[in-house]
Amino acid sequence: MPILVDRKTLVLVQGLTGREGRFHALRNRSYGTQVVAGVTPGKGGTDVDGIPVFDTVEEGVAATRANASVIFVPARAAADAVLESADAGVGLIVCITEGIPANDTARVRAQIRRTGGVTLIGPNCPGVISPGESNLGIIPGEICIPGPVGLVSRSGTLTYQIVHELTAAGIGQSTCVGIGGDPIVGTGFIDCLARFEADPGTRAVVLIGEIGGDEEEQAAAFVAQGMRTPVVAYIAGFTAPPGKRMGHAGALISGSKGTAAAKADAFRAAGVAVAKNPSEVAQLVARVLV
Amino acid sequence: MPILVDRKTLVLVQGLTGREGRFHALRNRSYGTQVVAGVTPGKGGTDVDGIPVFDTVEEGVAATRANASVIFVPARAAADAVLESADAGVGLIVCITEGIPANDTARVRAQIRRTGGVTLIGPNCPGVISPGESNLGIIPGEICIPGPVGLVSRSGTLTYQIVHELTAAGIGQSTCVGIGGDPIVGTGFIDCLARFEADPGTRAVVLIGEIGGDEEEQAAAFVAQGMRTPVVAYIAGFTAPPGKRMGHAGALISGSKGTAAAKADAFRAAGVAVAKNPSEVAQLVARVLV
Amino acid sequence: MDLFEYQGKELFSRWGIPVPEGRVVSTPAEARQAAADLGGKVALKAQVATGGRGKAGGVKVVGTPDDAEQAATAILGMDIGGHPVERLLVEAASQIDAEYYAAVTLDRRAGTAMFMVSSRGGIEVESAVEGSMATVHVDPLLGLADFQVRSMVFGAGLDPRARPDAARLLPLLYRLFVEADASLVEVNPLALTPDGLIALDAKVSLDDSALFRHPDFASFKGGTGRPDPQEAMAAEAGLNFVKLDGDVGIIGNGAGLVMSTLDVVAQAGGAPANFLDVGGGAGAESLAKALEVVVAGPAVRSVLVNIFGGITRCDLVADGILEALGRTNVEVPIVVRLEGTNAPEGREILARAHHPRVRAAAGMLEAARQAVEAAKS
Amino acid sequence: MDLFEYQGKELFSRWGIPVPEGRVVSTPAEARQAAADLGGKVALKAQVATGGRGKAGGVKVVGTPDDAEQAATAILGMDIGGHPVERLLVEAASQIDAEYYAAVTLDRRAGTAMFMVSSRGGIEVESAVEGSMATVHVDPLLGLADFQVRSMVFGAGLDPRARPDAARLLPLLYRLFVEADASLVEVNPLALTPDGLIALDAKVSLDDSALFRHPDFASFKGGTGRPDPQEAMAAEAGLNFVKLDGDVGIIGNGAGLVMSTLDVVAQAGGAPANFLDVGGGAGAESLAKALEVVVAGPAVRSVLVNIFGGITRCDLVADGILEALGRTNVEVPIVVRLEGTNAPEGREILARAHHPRVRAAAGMLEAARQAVEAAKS
Repeated sequence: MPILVDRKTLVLVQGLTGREGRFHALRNRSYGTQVVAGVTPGKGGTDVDGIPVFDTVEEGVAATRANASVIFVPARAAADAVLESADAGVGLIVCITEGIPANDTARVRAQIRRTGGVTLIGPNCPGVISPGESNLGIIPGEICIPGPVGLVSRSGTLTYQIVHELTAAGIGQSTCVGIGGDPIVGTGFIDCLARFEADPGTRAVVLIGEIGGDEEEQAAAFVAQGMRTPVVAYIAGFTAPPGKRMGHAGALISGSKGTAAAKADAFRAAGVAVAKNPSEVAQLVARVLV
Repeated sequence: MPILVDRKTLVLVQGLTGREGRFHALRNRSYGTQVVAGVTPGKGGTDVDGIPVFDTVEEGVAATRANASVIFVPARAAADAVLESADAGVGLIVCITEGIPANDTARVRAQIRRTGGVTLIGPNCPGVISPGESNLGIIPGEICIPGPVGLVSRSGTLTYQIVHELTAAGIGQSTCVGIGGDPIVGTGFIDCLARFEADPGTRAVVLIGEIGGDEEEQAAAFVAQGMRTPVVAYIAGFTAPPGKRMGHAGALISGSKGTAAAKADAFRAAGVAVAKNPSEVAQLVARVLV
Repeated sequence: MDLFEYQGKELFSRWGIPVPEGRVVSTPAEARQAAADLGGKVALKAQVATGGRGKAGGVKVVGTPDDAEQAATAILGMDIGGHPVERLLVEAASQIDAEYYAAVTLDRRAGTAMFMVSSRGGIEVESAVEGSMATVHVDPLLGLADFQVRSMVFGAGLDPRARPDAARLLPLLYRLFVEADASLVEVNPLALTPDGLIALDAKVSLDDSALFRHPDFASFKGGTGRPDPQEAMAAEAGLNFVKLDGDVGIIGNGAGLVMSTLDVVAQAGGAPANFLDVGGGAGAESLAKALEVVVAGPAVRSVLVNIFGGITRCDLVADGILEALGRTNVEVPIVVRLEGTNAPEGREILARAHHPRVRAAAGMLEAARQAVEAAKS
Repeated sequence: MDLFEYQGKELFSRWGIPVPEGRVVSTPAEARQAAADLGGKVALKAQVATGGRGKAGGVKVVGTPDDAEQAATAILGMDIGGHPVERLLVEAASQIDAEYYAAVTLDRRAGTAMFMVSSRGGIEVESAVEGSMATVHVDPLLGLADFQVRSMVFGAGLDPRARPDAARLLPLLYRLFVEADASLVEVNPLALTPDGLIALDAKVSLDDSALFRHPDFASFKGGTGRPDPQEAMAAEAGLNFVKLDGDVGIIGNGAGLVMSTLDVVAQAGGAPANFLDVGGGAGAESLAKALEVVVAGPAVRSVLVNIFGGITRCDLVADGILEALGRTNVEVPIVVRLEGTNAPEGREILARAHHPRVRAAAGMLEAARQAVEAAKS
């Protein structure tokens, strides 16, 4: 059983008529995702390969009952796009857009928490895929197979690498969630761990962390507090120097805070197996699945 | 049984060292109210007739476990004072201050609704009294006697007039709530009606309205939707001309909206007895109490 | 505080909302000059703090400075709904392709600002209210979101040519509403012209409670040249005063009680001459001033003082009444009803004074009856 | 983007936060003149984008222009933590009665700004972190409330003389944080002087993602005179590049994958020469540029290209590698590992090219091993 998205999820794509939006929306649809609507202000009434386009999310939701949205609009409009979907009653919002100012994300997050009933994944994330069911975002569907392993990650291609190795080892995935690489994201590790814990179809969880912040340390504490589903962790950035931003806005060691070593130690202390490299993840997962 | 406040309510007074704050806080205490703390920034460590003064509400609550606050600070600082009490976990905030800009009240109201768990009475209100139990604000305690009638009003002295006549007729009050005369208030008629409806000690409710807005019409609709406790209404302002603000910031007939006649009609249509003048209120209440 | 159109447009300009070029004039000669300055074809609009000036003939569009002078002569001094026209706004006329409506107001029920846009502005707006009005409530903490602006622009069906301007201007109207602490910002019509959207009219009401943080708005007060002398007296004394057209002067403490007092006077067959609230905790001096303000009304034939003492002490009220009587020549009877804090003391003070104009009354209804009777005798 | 002290103070001034009068100089003669202009007694402070300048001797307080010149001679050109000192900030010295600490930063866990104030600033702040620090989280929708300012002022136990200034300045720091889209605004020390509170130091980091709405901040870039040539090349090509001190050049797509690649290279006994993320959907030209940037590192002895194709197509990556090799003289071996979208095609392209420098590898670990081995040989 997947979390967050499944074959019944009805998806609206914000920025459908843009280059990226169009490309990925059609890929997602080819995967089997029910992409029912697109939104581009001023292009209402047109369509993208049969997907109807609306001027506002409100109209799109009214016409198609979309209950999830994927956001591909440019960074300066993305925070507003999230608010628009939330206001229109969309329950799951996946914001792929990278480069949103942290202040904007902070405001959006505060607003969403205030109104409730909305899950925001991202921003600056690859999206969510429940293999064989639905794919929202840019994760390549062909590297995934359905199965019992949940995966949650702050990274993109590193996730693909690890999923690829799981699949190569014959280990399928229930759902893979890219929570995003920004300092502030809508949904964190713990929320995903809790969802996987509650999902009877998920028998193990892979958590992929990186330097910066203390989200991994918090996740380790959550696991230690009584999570029963086994967790395997991998942390990237042991070699990263302090004070340098490593690509992701959130991947930054500040002083002595946010190091990969500290995160790995926290997981080990919580009884979580920590893989030495991406390839080892599949081996450790195979072990806990036995 | 009273609503909102009773003899166990622990009261903190914001602006205790000011002229008004001191005067009314001491009057409230004389009435029997547990006035446990005052707050005036910069006067922490002093006291007002034995009531300890703190620099911040946070400190006052930590030291005294106050669970209600009464605000007497000047208009330009009052919105912040409400936020301060809400942030410090005070569950009931009675804001007496008049003349707070509507924008400020709107922001405060939005913030309070967002965090939840806080009841704001006012602003621009005379306060709340549960006769024989506790008095928070400026309603003269000596005109009240305990009894089975709840009272809710947008007005101050008009309320005293009507309470006076109820008392003179031997009809006591469970709680009298002045919700305030501003266009935006923290707690409206309906919320108070619902609390009185749920209170086994309240056998009838007096509602005192006035021109402006449609709060009375909404209250009438609420009564019509199945409120069982009998309600007697009185509306002031039949003689008020349109477009003129009658003292209260909220007492304004805009075009043909907000007239006393429309409000009285709405109550009559909801089966609520409407008193012709303040003196008739007590007579109508006596009738429904039989 | 309700602003005149020209004052509202001054704010519009300050907040970057385009308005026609214009001049405020108070004589036909100035109107001619203004028309000449503005290129001849102009609109002349009576500046009155009331609606319906169009129907009353207070708006004229003319083609030449001569015609402007003539039209100004006709409009200046006109009475529109009881308001004498003392000023005109002379504005360059615009070529109008479409008339829209936009307004931000306070929705008391929601406790937030409400923004309304319609593609049917001008005189059609009344019928549009029920139909084509696109409405959003603005969260006071989040502010007006871009998607809400789009929701109104698309929802109201504005001409696509108007969209970019609307997306820029609607947020400015909201900013004006919030930053100037307005209770109403209304533009009707918001005109689509070849140069884009422009606010042809402006209706702005300011929140009196917020004036303390807008000292620059003080200049908006007294926009008319001749304030009512009674209102000026009341304002100076800090009293809440509204002039009415009856003959029974009313003084009370607390807005609700005073409104109720007006009502019972009307029910007793009288006509209130005013609303006057001395406020909470009024002392002798406030009462004395209040009495002076009320008896300054030429139509006043009796006065009713209705006080329910809470913070207000009835003994001080009595002192104030006697003080006013001592320094002002009061010709009309004053019916005084005192209840609440120190009421017995107050009644005693008045009784001892044996003043020929002062009559005590027990209860509001009795007081109203006496005051009405006195006014009629 | 981390600003130099003098740039941070430029922002402080713009937002109304008081700073000492000062001049930025780059020669001892300028330092002498600045000291003379500022009244003789001045502080000279090395402008370097790193901490610890005080311990390193990069800050001097002198009493005369002569001494200023001499001190400037000593500090200019000094190396502080690998950063050469090219500029000094010369500031009028202040009489300091107390040193406080104030900072606004982003609390990732709370998802909001966090404001910290301590009455123990200056060098004492490290020990204060655990103790006397007053902290509030600022709701991004509500903003910094007055009561939160009071909570910090009273909570940190600032001198009563400092309270009025603190109540005025702390909100300005928060406004700067939000309005300039900072990720850090730190003042240490915030000094209490006879003239009130004044920011003696300024540490400001700006959110790179928000620079699009601050075109005026472009002048802050390139604050140092000599940027690293490799970093300049990468920046021009829009590549995410961080220079490290090893000899194995790294190219990958996606920040996490590149970090992981650095780690496996280190585990294999190598030392990465850089972090370089070509980003999502990189084409041949990006890859070619990336390769040129990496081989420009003088210490580089091998390069590892690790691509997991998603949006990125491995055939284009292969094309890009060959293109770079065609136009640049590459002396070091390049180990290429391609997986994901069009990986077979990409491998085929490289195999057919038979380029002497290019070696294919299967899997990340194997690729890392080969690259490390190549660097060592």
